Amino acid sequence: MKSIRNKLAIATCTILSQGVQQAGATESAWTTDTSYLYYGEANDRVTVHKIITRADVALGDYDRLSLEAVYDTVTGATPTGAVKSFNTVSVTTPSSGGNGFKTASGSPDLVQFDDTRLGVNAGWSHDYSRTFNIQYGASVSVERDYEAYGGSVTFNKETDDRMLTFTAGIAGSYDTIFQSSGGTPKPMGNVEENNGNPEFFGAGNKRGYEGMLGVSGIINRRTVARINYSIKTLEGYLTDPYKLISVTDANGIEMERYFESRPDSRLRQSLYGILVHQLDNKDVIHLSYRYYWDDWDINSHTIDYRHRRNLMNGRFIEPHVRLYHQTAADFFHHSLKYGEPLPQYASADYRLDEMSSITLGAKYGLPAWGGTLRFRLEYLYQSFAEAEYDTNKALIFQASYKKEFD
Amino acid sequence: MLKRALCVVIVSALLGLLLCSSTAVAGEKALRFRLPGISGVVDLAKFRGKVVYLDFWASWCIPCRKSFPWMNMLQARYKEKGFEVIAVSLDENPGDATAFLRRYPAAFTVAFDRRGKVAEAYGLKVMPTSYLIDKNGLVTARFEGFNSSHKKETESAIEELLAK
Amino acid sequence: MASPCEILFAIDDRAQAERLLHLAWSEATRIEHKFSRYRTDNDIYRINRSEGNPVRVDEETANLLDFAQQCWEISEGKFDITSGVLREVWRFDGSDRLPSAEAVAALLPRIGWEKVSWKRPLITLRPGMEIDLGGIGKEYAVDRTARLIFRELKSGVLINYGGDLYALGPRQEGEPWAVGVDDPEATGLRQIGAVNLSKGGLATSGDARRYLLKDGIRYSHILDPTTGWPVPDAPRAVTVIAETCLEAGMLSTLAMLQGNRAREFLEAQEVTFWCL
Amino acid sequence: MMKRLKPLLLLTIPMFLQACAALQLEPVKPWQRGILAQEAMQLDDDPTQSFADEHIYFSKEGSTGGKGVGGGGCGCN
Repeated sequence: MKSIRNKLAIATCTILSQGVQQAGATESAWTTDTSYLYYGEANDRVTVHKIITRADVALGDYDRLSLEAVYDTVTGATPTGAVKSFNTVSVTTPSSGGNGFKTASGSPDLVQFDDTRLGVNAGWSHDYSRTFNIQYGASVSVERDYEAYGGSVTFNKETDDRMLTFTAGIAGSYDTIFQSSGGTPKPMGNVEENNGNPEFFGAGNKRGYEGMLGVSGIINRRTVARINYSIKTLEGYLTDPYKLISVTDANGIEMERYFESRPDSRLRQSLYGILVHQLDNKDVIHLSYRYYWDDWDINSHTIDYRHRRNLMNGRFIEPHVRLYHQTAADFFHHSLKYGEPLPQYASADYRLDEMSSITLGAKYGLPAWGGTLRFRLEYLYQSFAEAEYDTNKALIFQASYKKEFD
Repeated sequence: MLKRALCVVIVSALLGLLLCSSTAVAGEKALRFRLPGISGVVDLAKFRGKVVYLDFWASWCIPCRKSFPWMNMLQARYKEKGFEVIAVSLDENPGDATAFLRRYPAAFTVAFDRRGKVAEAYGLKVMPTSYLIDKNGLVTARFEGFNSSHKKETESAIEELLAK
Repeated sequence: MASPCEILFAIDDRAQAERLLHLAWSEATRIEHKFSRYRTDNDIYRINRSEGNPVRVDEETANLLDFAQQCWEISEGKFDITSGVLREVWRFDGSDRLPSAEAVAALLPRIGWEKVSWKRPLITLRPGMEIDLGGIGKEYAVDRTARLIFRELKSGVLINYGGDLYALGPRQEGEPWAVGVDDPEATGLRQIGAVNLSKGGLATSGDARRYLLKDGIRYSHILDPTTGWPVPDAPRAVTVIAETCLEAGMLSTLAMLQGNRAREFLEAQEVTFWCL
Repeated sequence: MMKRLKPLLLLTIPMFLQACAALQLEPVKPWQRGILAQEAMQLDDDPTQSFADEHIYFSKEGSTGGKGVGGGGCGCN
């Protein structure tokens, strides 16, 4: 007897796929991705728990909305820039207690802190034609001692054969910076002046303007590449209100301690290239390089390499290496010399020092419950040329779950 | 069904393509082709006298998934009136196409153009692209991409051609 | 729909649950009102009273008529939505009152989809003919309602309208739904099978209580539209599991129409089934 | 450590060469983009991971940016 099942399946599939008109119903396809990230530094320094959730929805044929929310809790101790000190002079706290920073007495080189951050990014992308698309973005991030607002517009134009995409983007940001007590210290102000009541001003503001030009293209059936040039100017209060710098004698013993001071403008530029290629054995590599330079004299090289190998049943493993090197900012000093006049700008922030860092890790992905589950474990090692704390080691773990809905 | 499709695809190497000029433009004659299909050779010339919706698709093309139930509906709705859907798979690996067809069954004619020769001749720019061909074998419309506005537009165009 | 209806899904929020139940209920009643042949305010009524005039139908009715036509083609005329007029002479009340051969023969000119002119969106019936979408409507309602509710849920839903059911997605814990298949007497006391469903439809055709008995011959209520007589040796009941409820329902109906070849037919379809 | 990283950076040169060998340009027709359509082949194939990474390195290094415009800043330490 012959099978009619296929014909019947087609007939039922046809009738059931017909929508009966419903008020307000639009065709939408959702993608959601939720992720937990742990970042933990060795020696009880910074610990971060981060939850990220993203949702992306197609509205009709030409629009996509995306929403990304991130919630962080950060606790631990971070280097202030001051040298390790053996005198037990009571230390003025850069914050007024409670939340935010607290210096443990006798160890001004590290401060305890805790903070939470909530950030939201919203995006809207609209196809104006088959080959022209604009993405609009807005972001807000709020912490106890920092607020950031930003907006961006990115234009994407494809060539008619869709081999090349030209991208131009502009963005602006407005950040407000303050200590958790509400103010910012006087740059290069002595921490202990006025009997431990250094001068404080109101919140600092930072404005950023950014432009980007990029081109991405299909190289061949298995390769795509992208090159970007970005330029960003920042102006306003660019100093870190919690960072300190010590003035030491010839023996390296701390004599005085100052709040750091950075220039009130910064021009950052970068060239970024990425290549994605499928090898003959179907492994996929992501290789990217960035050259960055700014007018604080920091320039850096970053190489990032991921190698994805597909395993059975939709699982994959992806080792990852990232190498980074930067030069120091021209006003970076380990400490200042006692007896010499104070410079206008000085910072002992380890992030402005000459540094090399390496990240090694791997990601494992598998299908689960109709979506994809990914686990990632990485080790970050940073080494600094002069900073008081000359290394930083951290473990990164991330678990993410992504699912798509019709 | 799968085995047959694979056999047919292998035999396809032996079949010649009858292609004439370069790009298919509305108003011009639809380029003739002969391709292996799921149930035997698909020869566009044999559809002369019918209104044909010629669709180029691939298993990895996401909008194509949405188009299949709709094309099944078109076929069911207008077949009696002298209408046919021909869906040409451009998958390089026909196994991908047959796996797709198991998930999204097709009630219409399916052909395989694994080397993309016909797509090339039709000058495809977008996946999916479809052509509406009238009873005399003339291309009357070309649709790029697949979306909801496309559905209405196409259906009224088909009805118009069938009424002629 | 004159049969117990059951909708199972897991949800924390009572208000949301009530909203979904209301959604299901309104969809089921919408379909029932639209396609019932007992009502006088729908397309089916207008078609059945059209006296040979064309009737314009809406999109959804047209889709169902297309589907009915495809089933008629697939079954080579055995499934026919015009066969309802046979009820005028056949009453399956367990008695021995068979209609006369003449009475049955007199009905045959009023039966047969091939006599219907169906040119979407216009349908024209010959005077005296009637259509009945009852053989499709319930399963269609089950599938549609399940899909409607599933869109609003994180976990799956199971809809059971009088034994025709459709499971879309597993239960909350990822467990499949456990479905028992009753014996054809539908006493609820004895189960002849059990199955775990995560996604799929199950439907039963046949009703052991609806038959005629004369001279030791049992006449089932499954009527062959080409002869007007009950299909000989039809199984008492056929239960099928397929992709959707509509597909399962159609397979079980078509199996019944095969008479003594029902089992053979079902085996060729490579589906899970119970045939008694 | 600084000294030891330099040879590592040098080691990446063959990798780049291999990548450049892949850079044989050829036109790719719309129907030949099956491989390129795979999720793993997207320039940013895991936005959640790159978002997290950008935040980590933004707060631990002196340089940032390059991939696009926008996104929120923070006073991270």
